[in-house]
Amino acid sequence: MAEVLTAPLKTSTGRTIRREEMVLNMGPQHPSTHGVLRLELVVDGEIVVDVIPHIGYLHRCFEKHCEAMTNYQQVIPYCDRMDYVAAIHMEWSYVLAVEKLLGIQVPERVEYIRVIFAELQRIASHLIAAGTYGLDIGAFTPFLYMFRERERILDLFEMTCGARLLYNYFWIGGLSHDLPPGFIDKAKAFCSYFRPKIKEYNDLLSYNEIFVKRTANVGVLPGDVAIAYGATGPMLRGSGVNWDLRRDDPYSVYNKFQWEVAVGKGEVGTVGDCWDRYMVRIREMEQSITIIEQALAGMPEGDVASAIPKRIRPNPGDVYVRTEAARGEIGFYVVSDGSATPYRIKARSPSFVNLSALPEICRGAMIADVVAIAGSTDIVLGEVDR
Amino acid sequence: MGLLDKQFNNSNVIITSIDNLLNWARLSSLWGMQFGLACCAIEMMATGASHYDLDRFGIFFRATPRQSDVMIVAGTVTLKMAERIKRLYDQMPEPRYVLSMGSCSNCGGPYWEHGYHVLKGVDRVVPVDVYVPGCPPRPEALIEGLLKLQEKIRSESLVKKSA
Amino acid sequence: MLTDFGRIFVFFIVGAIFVTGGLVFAWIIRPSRWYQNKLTTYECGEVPVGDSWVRFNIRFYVIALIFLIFDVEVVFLFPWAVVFQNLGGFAFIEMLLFLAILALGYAYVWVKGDLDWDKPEPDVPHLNRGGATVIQEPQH
Amino acid sequence: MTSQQICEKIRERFGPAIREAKTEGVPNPFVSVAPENLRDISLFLRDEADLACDSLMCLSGVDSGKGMLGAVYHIASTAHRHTVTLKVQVPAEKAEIPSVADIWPAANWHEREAYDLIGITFTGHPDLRRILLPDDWPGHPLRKDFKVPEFYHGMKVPY
Repeated sequence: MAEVLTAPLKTSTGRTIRREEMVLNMGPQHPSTHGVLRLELVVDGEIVVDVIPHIGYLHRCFEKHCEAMTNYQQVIPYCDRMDYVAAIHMEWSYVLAVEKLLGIQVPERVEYIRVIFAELQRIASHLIAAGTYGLDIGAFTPFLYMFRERERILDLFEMTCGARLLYNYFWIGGLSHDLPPGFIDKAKAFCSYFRPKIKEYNDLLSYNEIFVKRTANVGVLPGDVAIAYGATGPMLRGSGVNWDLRRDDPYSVYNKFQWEVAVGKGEVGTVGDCWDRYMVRIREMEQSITIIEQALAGMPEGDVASAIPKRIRPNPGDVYVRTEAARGEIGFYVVSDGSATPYRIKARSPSFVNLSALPEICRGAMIADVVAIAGSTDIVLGEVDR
Repeated sequence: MGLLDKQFNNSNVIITSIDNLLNWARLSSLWGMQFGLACCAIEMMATGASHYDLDRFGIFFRATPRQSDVMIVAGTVTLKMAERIKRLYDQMPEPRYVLSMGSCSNCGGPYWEHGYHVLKGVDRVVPVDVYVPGCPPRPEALIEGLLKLQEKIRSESLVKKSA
Repeated sequence: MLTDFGRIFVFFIVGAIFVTGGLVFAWIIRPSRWYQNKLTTYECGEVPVGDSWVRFNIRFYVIALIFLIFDVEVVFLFPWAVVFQNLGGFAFIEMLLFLAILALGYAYVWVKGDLDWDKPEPDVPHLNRGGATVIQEPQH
Repeated sequence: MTSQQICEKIRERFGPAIREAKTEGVPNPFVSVAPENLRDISLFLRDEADLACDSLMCLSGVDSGKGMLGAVYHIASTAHRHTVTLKVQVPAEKAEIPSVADIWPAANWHEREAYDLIGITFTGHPDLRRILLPDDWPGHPLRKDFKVPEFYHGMKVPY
């Protein structure tokens, strides 16, 4: 039945009156939970007293599959399917971990192509995040505009590796295909086409009066709580912490490019509210464009498949590698026992950790705010449940 | 109460004209139930967006099972989610159809061998009308699956199936 | 021939027939196979916990009352608005007086603060962390 | 400070508690500690001024074979940008590790996942229950000797 709220109200004459709560399921089938997440809300009227997230509705046994594969290469398609919105970041982190275990150094051209595709994937993922966030708040048209741009990015991916969403394109030690002819000018055309579009989103959604009223000062996550909860990526940067793996723990060739990290500054509300997290993603798209342009300009020649080992049999040991995915820091802890099959692979997915901070932020908000906060954390359930 | 439904043994000109009207009305306004499970949901969203627009077929997504005709199972059905899918299917009003999108919901897909928590095919809990292969299927494949479903609806009738 | 009210009556009859006809036709045609599972309450695919007949906060009742007052006021405006040209100036003054009284009531409710919705101020999470919290801004 | 220096610092501060420390020739230098004083080492790592390891990157449960279960803690500091790895080994029958959920709130869900998939119970955890699998799931799947149940709630599990 409805539990009694612990702190009963007091009337002016001192008599305590009981407030009753209701348990409401924002369940697995809900338009605003971005997948099969169930938030059990304990609600007093409209005010959320407590949030109990239930996950596991998309637990696809990724780690058990890794132990059953016949070689390290076969795990890559499963990595794609973990975070299916930003699949290439998952591949990259896993491939980097195994390359570090094997001690392989990939040619320069592969690093440049990997940076280009990672940044293109970051833009596509942020477009989905911002588009569906507009849907959560009630604005339908930005969703259509942003998917129109995303289709152009998917055409670039499809040109190169044949797939729109789950690529299996980064292999251990190189890439599966080299760039097709005409890719570079198509990518340059996309960059110049996309840059003015970001200003269009800002006019359409970011500074829209209703959008600002719904997201400013809502779901405030201070910096130290974000660090303690292990939140990373736009969620951490939205809280004002200037932390980005591409610059602070540089991997691949990121230190060759000039760009700056977008950090939430609390322009419309306090630092760390939903609007900041959203705006960090929009600004990151601009930075990704500058990185792509610099990478396209400095692309060296070379063979992309030269360093791919024929037989992968790393000597016993373990390694933990983390990279900056669209949603945060994706880390792979790979343990090998010397055979061709991985002994244990643990994927530390950013959405899983960002989601653990959700109950902390939603306490005391209204039900409509819980929708806005859950949308701003931008979680993908394939990665949360693995 | 559906007095005329499945009451006749053989059809006549009135029944066939009502059938045509009914089937045309049902197939040209297939309201999909809005819930995506996994990667196929992103392709379903891309199909629903402006480039591969589903609205031109009269298909747009309703959030509740009470107002939807098609349940598009887009993604991997895990055992924990299977009970919910069965309950959602039960809560849909009649004439309801199920379109299983992606090889995960068709037969378990890439998780068929070691997926201890994955249901090997959604047809183990709900009757499926159309299977769309692919992992994830391209938006064109999903549209073709929906058109196949529309053809199937076109051939339905009030006449009792001569079982 | 038909008086004015006759015409309205015919209009009413045709409307009723049109609506009930559609409903009855659908009721005859549509399949109706309801069973226990279909009638369970829908709560995002979960079994609902507890029931919703709880005593909710008083402010919803206050807002509903205020809405009702001004809704009834608008209902009185409709017939007046249709014919107020040929009613002359006096009816216009009369209606203004009516509106003024209600505006006075509205001002009272506004000043007394019944209209502002007590939105909960966001309780920002903080770390109740014992020991020395050593959090420096990361140097770059 | 590099990971090796941190391992040295831990070794000299908690001498007897260190079961094994490997700092050279390994991509991630680690220190294997006894479960009893895992909490003191964690508090030391977090509250020491020049260590300031304030964020737990990843906690993975590992079935290390030969009847031993392990938990591997990858800890990082956002202020000084260094990382350190702690390992704990416990026998499989009595897999008890003290919980660090109150030191790093990020560990809360990681520990629940390690309990759910591997079966390590973390003593002192606020609410230790299964996080990914349904509550009535038989067994812990990531153990090497896990048998897939034939049926679950009437649904056939194997293909």
